Amino acid sequence: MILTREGIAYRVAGDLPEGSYVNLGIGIPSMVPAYLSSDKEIFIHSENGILGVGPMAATGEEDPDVVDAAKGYVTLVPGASVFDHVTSFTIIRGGHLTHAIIGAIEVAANGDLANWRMPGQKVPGVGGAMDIAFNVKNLFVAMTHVSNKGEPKIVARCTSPLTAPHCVRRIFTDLAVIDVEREGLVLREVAPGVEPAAVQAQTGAPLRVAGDCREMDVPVEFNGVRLID
Amino acid sequence: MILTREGIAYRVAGDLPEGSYVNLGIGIPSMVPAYLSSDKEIFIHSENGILGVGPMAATGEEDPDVVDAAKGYVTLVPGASVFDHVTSFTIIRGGHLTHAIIGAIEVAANGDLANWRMPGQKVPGVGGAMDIAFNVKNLFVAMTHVSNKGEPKIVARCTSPLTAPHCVRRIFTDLAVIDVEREGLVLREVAPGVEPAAVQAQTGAPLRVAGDCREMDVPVEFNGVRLID
Amino acid sequence: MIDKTVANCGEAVAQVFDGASIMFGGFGNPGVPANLIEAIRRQGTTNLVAIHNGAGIGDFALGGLFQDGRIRKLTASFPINPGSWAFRERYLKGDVELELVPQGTLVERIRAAGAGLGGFYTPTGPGTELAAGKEVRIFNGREYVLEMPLDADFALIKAYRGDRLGNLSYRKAMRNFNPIMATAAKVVIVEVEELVAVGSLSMEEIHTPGIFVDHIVQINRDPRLFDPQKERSAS
Amino acid sequence: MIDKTVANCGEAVAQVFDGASIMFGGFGNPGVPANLIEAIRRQGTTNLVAIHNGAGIGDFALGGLFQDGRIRKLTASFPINPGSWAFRERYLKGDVELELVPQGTLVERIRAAGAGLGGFYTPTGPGTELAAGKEVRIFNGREYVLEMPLDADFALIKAYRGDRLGNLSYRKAMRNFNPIMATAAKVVIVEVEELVAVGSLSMEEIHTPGIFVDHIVQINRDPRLFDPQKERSAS
Repeated sequence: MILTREGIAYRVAGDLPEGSYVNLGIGIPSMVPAYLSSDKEIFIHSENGILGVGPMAATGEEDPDVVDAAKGYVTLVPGASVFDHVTSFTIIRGGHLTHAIIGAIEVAANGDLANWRMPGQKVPGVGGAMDIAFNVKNLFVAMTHVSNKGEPKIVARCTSPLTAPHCVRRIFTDLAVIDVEREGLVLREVAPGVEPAAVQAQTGAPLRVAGDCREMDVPVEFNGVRLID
Repeated sequence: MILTREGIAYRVAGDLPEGSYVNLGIGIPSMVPAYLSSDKEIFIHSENGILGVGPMAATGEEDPDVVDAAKGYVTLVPGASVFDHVTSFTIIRGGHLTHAIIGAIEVAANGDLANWRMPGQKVPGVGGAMDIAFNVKNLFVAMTHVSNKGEPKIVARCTSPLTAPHCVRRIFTDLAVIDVEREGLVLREVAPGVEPAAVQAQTGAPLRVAGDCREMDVPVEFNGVRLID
Repeated sequence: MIDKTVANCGEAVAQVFDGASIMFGGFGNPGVPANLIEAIRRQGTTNLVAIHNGAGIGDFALGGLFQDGRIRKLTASFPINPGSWAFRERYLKGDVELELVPQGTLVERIRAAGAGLGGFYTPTGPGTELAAGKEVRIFNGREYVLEMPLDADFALIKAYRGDRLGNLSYRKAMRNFNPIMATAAKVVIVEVEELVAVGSLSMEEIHTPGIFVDHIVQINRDPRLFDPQKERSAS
Repeated sequence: MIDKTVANCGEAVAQVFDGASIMFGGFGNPGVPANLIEAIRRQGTTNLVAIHNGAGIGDFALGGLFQDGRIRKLTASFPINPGSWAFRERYLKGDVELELVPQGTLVERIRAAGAGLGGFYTPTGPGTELAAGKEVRIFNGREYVLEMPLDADFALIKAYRGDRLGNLSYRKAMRNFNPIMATAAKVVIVEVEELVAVGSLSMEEIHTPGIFVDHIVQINRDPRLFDPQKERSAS
């Protein structure tokens, strides 16, 4: 059994303690807030100058001056603040965020991240990805374990252009939770019923299985959403 | 006849056009606003984050949160804005002020300014003087022509530590208005009844007398204040 | 009396010349000076160098300038919004040069120009292709890239409220690049939704002091800038 | 629930240790966190490295720390206010080291630390004794000095209003160094005149977002900080 995209987001949410200040990338990372426990106060940062992004605005209730970094119309939570781009990147570059969660094209065994330019992509765009990858303390990757073509996205060495070297701390996929440590990748958790060897088989770099490697604590369903398939 | 300190301030005020954004040093420069025509809108900048400094606050009407760079309790004019030190020095260093008016210990013929450390001064302090001297387009010096000891303050070469090299545009004294030009000092105006030769006699560097050198347009008295002695 | 107001957008941008470099404020739609940009489009100005986070959306405002072939170079961080098809077409045809800059470096370069700095060392980029050819220097064991100031002939920005002195206040997330671009261009032109009397902006809510502003014009919010349903169906 | 409030100044500064580097906000009296500083004085912390624009005024707050011999080094731009006699005496006795920095360079160095930059080139200083021994580099024909970031273990700052999340709003000219110091220290401790409920600060009036703040304490304005008549007669 493997996690759905929602399941990955659920698992990531469990790693964010109260008081976290978190920047979220597009895709799976953007789904994390739906799974944050309402008794944990956590502030979501958006590059365009918001601290305290809330859920997407309901249809008809969009505020023309409130979008997130993905340009979607969002709401703001109580206690949210707004600021200019200088302050927003002071927050990022100055290391003030506690976490960032981003997608990846590839992650290498040494923590190198490639997520800004697909092979063959003709028009490049980087946005705030490099500032985040170079400067946020706890950089978490949330992604499917393998590509659409079934190829490992966790690799010995990235072939796509790097976003930043040695930056990823932890990888959350539909199969596993993997830490990037000085000696290499450490398998910490596996999806329910998945053997470490099966994770290794879909991974392009050697995994050391942690002594306390365990099954992820993710329910099959949450609020009617399927988390495990 | 020579100008009083108030007279120098009056003469400087005449050089500030409507729409000027001006930083004022302590001493004679701080007296300039009293002589600005009320039909000219001019904004006074203070290093500590004010654009739109007004007159000193009346006794008993001081606002504890409104001081100027000299730490005096001042008022704010309509349309004043307040900001942090970063923005305040963006304004100074970025060249956004139109004028700054400061005092000097010495000004050299090449425009070098010394105004932050007196000879023999044991405890140094520089404040915003260097940022202003290095970066404001029209840097005006307002000072007495000679020191308390009667020595020229306009010199061939500064002997006190420099605030900035080649920065002064125009010098206003109790005797004269002198421009710093590429070729050296040019005497533009003299105090009423003062001969150019008398100005030269009290100046430590050669003056070229401008073809249209004239008497300063300063009245003997203004609002009951003596401008010329 | 200082009066920086101008009657309409056409007058506000009349001095923008062919070949000018222009900073455009905004991120997504919020804070985009769409009315000023449309005025530039109407007056036919061309051969422009644009500085903006993205590359415009749709066939309107900055997107429209790309569609009309008026821009020869773009400095941006994220010109790949799905709505930026006008830029995309021009870029793929080779009509537009692109200088791609990480978003934090883009804003910091603009800030350096506005604050009079000669350059700065940022930790973002060493070892990536966006730092290729740039000076890398180590401070306290960490690598930094030397980045240079980025200024422009004009900045076109948008604010919520403003007065005749150029004091500006922004609403919520429309602030983004606007205040910093206001510091970094020779001529700064602002569109505001409300022109208010001097003294009616709270001193603590003025985000851009008037000293940074040259011209200010009151506009109506263009409905093409806010159509969540259409945007939703397009993405 | 995030709650950064602490009951009193003593508790707020309890973690400040001997030998710590501390940024002190304020300029003149406005924005000086006098109650926090007095709490440090009471708890006896010593051997401190201070970063402040001036050197304190009178025998109170920062002036008091100098009087009591608690500060071994000061980084400042203008330590020569007539009221800074406590610093002056210590400095002339050789008890305090002074690093003198132009005011704009001081604030920019603090900003560089808060914004994660490795250093920057400022046009202020080349050819003067304050740039002696520093790297000078020419960009576009102009000389610039390389200046390095300045951080600290603690920042003690003051704001007007704040909430339990650490969001802060400053009144008039009390802002000065406070917002930027809040970005540049490991631990940021704030005194506010009013602690307000979350959501009651206007979003456009929050000058320091809570992310920069660690501890916040509500104080009463100390009358010793505001006595215009006494100050007038002293100068």
